[in-house]
Amino acid sequence: MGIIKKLPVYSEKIPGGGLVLTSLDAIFNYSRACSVWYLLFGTACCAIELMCTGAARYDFDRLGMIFRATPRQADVIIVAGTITKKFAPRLRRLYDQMAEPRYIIAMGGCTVNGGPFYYDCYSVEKGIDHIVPVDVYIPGCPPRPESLLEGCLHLQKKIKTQTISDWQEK
Amino acid sequence: MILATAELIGIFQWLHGFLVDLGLKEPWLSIVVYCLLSVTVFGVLCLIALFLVWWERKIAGHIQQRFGPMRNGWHGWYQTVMDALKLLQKEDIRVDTRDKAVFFWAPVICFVAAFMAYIVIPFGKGLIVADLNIGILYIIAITTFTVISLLMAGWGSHNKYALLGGMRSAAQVVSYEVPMVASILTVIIFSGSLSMVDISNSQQGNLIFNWFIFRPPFGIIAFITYIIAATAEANRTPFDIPEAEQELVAGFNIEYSGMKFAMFFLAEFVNMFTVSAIATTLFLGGWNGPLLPSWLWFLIKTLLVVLLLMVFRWTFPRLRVDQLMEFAWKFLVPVTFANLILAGWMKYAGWYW
Amino acid sequence: MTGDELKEYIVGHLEGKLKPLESGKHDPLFEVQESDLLTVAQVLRDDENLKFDFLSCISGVDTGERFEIVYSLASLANNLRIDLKVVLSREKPEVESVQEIWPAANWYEREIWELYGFDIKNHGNLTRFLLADDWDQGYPMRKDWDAPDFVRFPELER
Amino acid sequence: MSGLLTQEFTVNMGPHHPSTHGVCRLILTMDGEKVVKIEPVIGYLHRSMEKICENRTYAQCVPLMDRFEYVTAMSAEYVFVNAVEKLAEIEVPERAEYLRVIMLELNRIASHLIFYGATAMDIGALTPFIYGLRERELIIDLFEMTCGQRLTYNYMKIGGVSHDIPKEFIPKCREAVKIIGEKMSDYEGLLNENPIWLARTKNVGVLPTDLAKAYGVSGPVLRASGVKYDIRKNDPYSIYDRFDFNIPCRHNGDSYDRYLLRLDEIRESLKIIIQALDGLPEGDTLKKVNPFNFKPPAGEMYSRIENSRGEMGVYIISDGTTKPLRVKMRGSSYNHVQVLPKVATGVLIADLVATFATLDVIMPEVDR
Repeated sequence: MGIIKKLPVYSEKIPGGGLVLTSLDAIFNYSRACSVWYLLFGTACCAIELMCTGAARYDFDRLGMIFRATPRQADVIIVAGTITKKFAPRLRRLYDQMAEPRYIIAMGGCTVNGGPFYYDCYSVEKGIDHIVPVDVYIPGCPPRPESLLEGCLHLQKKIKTQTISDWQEK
Repeated sequence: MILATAELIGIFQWLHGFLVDLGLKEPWLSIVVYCLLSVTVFGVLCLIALFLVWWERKIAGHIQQRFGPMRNGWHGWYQTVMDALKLLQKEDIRVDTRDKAVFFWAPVICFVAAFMAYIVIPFGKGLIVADLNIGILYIIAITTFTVISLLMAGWGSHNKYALLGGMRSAAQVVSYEVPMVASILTVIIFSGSLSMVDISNSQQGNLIFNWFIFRPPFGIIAFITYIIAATAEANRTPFDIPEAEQELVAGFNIEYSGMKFAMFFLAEFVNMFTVSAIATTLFLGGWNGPLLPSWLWFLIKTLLVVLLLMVFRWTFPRLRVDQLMEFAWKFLVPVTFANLILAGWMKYAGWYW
Repeated sequence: MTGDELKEYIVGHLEGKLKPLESGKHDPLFEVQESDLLTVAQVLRDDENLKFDFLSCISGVDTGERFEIVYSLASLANNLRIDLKVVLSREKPEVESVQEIWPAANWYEREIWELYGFDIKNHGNLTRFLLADDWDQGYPMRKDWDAPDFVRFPELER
Repeated sequence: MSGLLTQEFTVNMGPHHPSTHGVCRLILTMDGEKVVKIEPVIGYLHRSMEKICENRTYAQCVPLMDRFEYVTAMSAEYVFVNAVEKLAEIEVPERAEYLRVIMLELNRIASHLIFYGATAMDIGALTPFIYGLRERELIIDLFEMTCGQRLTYNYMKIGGVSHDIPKEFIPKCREAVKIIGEKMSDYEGLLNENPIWLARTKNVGVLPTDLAKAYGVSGPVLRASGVKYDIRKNDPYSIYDRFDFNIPCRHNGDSYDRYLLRLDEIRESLKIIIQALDGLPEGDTLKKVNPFNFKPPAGEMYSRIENSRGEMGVYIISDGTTKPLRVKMRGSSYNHVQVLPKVATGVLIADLVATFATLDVIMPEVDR
């Protein structure tokens, strides 16, 4: 990644470098969008729907999404389920352990804003965007597998609009 | 000159002649030719590994009544190319507490060791990089490097799960090496040679019935024990305890990301192909077979063995570490050695050879 | 044994140590003095006709005026069920641990200690496990507990 | 090996770990592969539901109960609704009771199918997981056509059920029951006699009867340890006393027995569903109560039912207002996690995983 990160710096100095960069962007984005590996992560109700989405009827693998058990090899955390204040530092650590470029999908009401029930609750984090940057929000309690797939497609769309030079800022 | 022993297919003979015409002298001639050969083999193997990853996902999908990758090309055929490209772009995480040299070299050794075995594997009639007269011995020696790399990965990551994975892998591979070698020795008794080409040659003719697997009962026993040991050697389920996802999260490669992980990942599949290729050469007649070209026969047979390993993976639960050891030492080792001794005795008595 | 027979039997058997409460619906509910809890529990578990060897649940209760702790017991052998209630003082809520009799009480008591702040005597392992490690806002399950982001809804009347 | 100096080390398994079924954290002290000491740490999913319930009306508590035990959400709703109905002495229409039993049993099967898949996955077989979830989808379809949700149903209401079943439900349900009954042989064929599966589960995580009783272990785990106790039979709630079914019971108390027992329970549940479908009467499904002004009379009770994991209970105290004074939820997983150190100390880490999986722990029940 080191070389690729420096690519924009070098390529802009030579004539036609921008063109190279654009086509590289296209290829790289396409490859990243096509193989989004998700972390095996689930805390509460949404985890069951996440499992269902990985199973026979909905089949995450069609989109090239397979699960990895370790955050080092994952590209996206699908935060499935309530994040409590006790768990929040763990989520942050998981996110920090991931390799760039990394994404977060907030699945379910609890991760979007604390959920439909826990607004007067002393132990639930009201939305995970206090802890980690979120790319796609999927509301629902829990969201249907179709909505999760839709969210993943949106994430793919988002990835395809990125450029290599974006990475340096992160 | 070593080159003379290696029969190269047309293009390399042509290349050799071309280079000689250019006025290239030894030792540069050999170096250039071997480099080109290695690069070709390396490229082909990378493609094969990528194909195997895709194939595994498709097989897993179909066993589980789903589709597997569908979005990239016809039935997702370039899915794994995309995966590889993505892994290339991922950040290379280097844990602060790592053992620097060990952490760095582990995937390299794993990757290189996986590919080095292919120097002596005959992909077809004459399709071999170097026909060493100790070919199979060389393979046994070189594939064992994998275990060193896994142990290094476990140690270098400075992670307890990784260390457990590395230790498990060391214990496992060392144990299963014994029955594996014993079943290979049975074949060597049949063929009387350590050279992979000679072993293949001695299975020629008589349609398929000269294959060593069809030498009852020792051939078939040796084949089965070899396949079991080879599954363990390639760290596949039911012997995948070094990276048991549910126990050790990801085992030895827990701290590896990006391209370093990809090297482990590809090496795993190349290893799987290696053990299948050896099984093909030793037991299934190598490139021999009627009608089809030799390399196609080799590929078909090897892929069938790979298929077998994949179906294992998606069917069986995982063994526990002590049961794994017990199985190796209390069952496989006695069986393979008895098989070996009996086969040797039969050969000595000259009963059917 | 039906509910009434059971009630009679227990009251007769443990004279003066417990008294049945009317508020208990469905299953018999008894009130026990804190000082008698262990002896009563011992008898309930060991009596041949009762054998309450299964502790279903321990609930801490804050009614606003007083603290209570309720033991829900079941007998697997005789197929019976009762609840025991101990009333604790609001100033100094403390109760003897029943771990010796029902080992299952361990975590339930720990939880009550954590969420209600009742002192469990002779527990041995009163450490925080439900709330966050850096929790410093008191005992959240008490009725008078308050926190900046906590909203108590008014009584609905329609 | 006596002269060799070895050192114990601590491994933190969880809260994010593939085989801790959510967010349980086990601090393991290990001697090589051997687990010397286990210390469970819970609370990573503590959502303070009991406190929230005190701040809601009775009707508002019901959907919250879904989140208390989402794998068998129906029974979690039912146990609360049952308690409130008994406190307020509400008569539930006959049809509603039948529908409740059908839903409870369907949900029990769904939960056991998840157990089947998740346990197989923890022991390393990935395919049974998908097979289990495949048949679960049939049940989820039935729930979806009845109340529109896949996981958290809010179907039980105080006084009945929220929706009557559509007319396609009964044929679909019979078909699903038939399919699941047929697929049972597939499940058993995949694992029951698989030598690796036997080696991994037989005599692993043995839970003796005395220990099980003392630690309040209930449900299939208790029955696998040789205590034939099922609240559906021993303290019948709803209309369970009208159905003919067996309580499977096994005696070794190891992981294999727990696994087999749950498969047997699926069969029994299928029997109950067929009987309930046959006897389903016509009529109302809901006796309306005003959810805003529903005040059960003051009183307290502990209501318990048998869900797929064991005894699920709710202790409710009503003080005559619209909100409960106290709702204490009792999930059987709480006791199962508590007993884990007693069962699994001194085994290999792989056995710990197998034991934990067959105890069928689900974390929201523990943390609430």
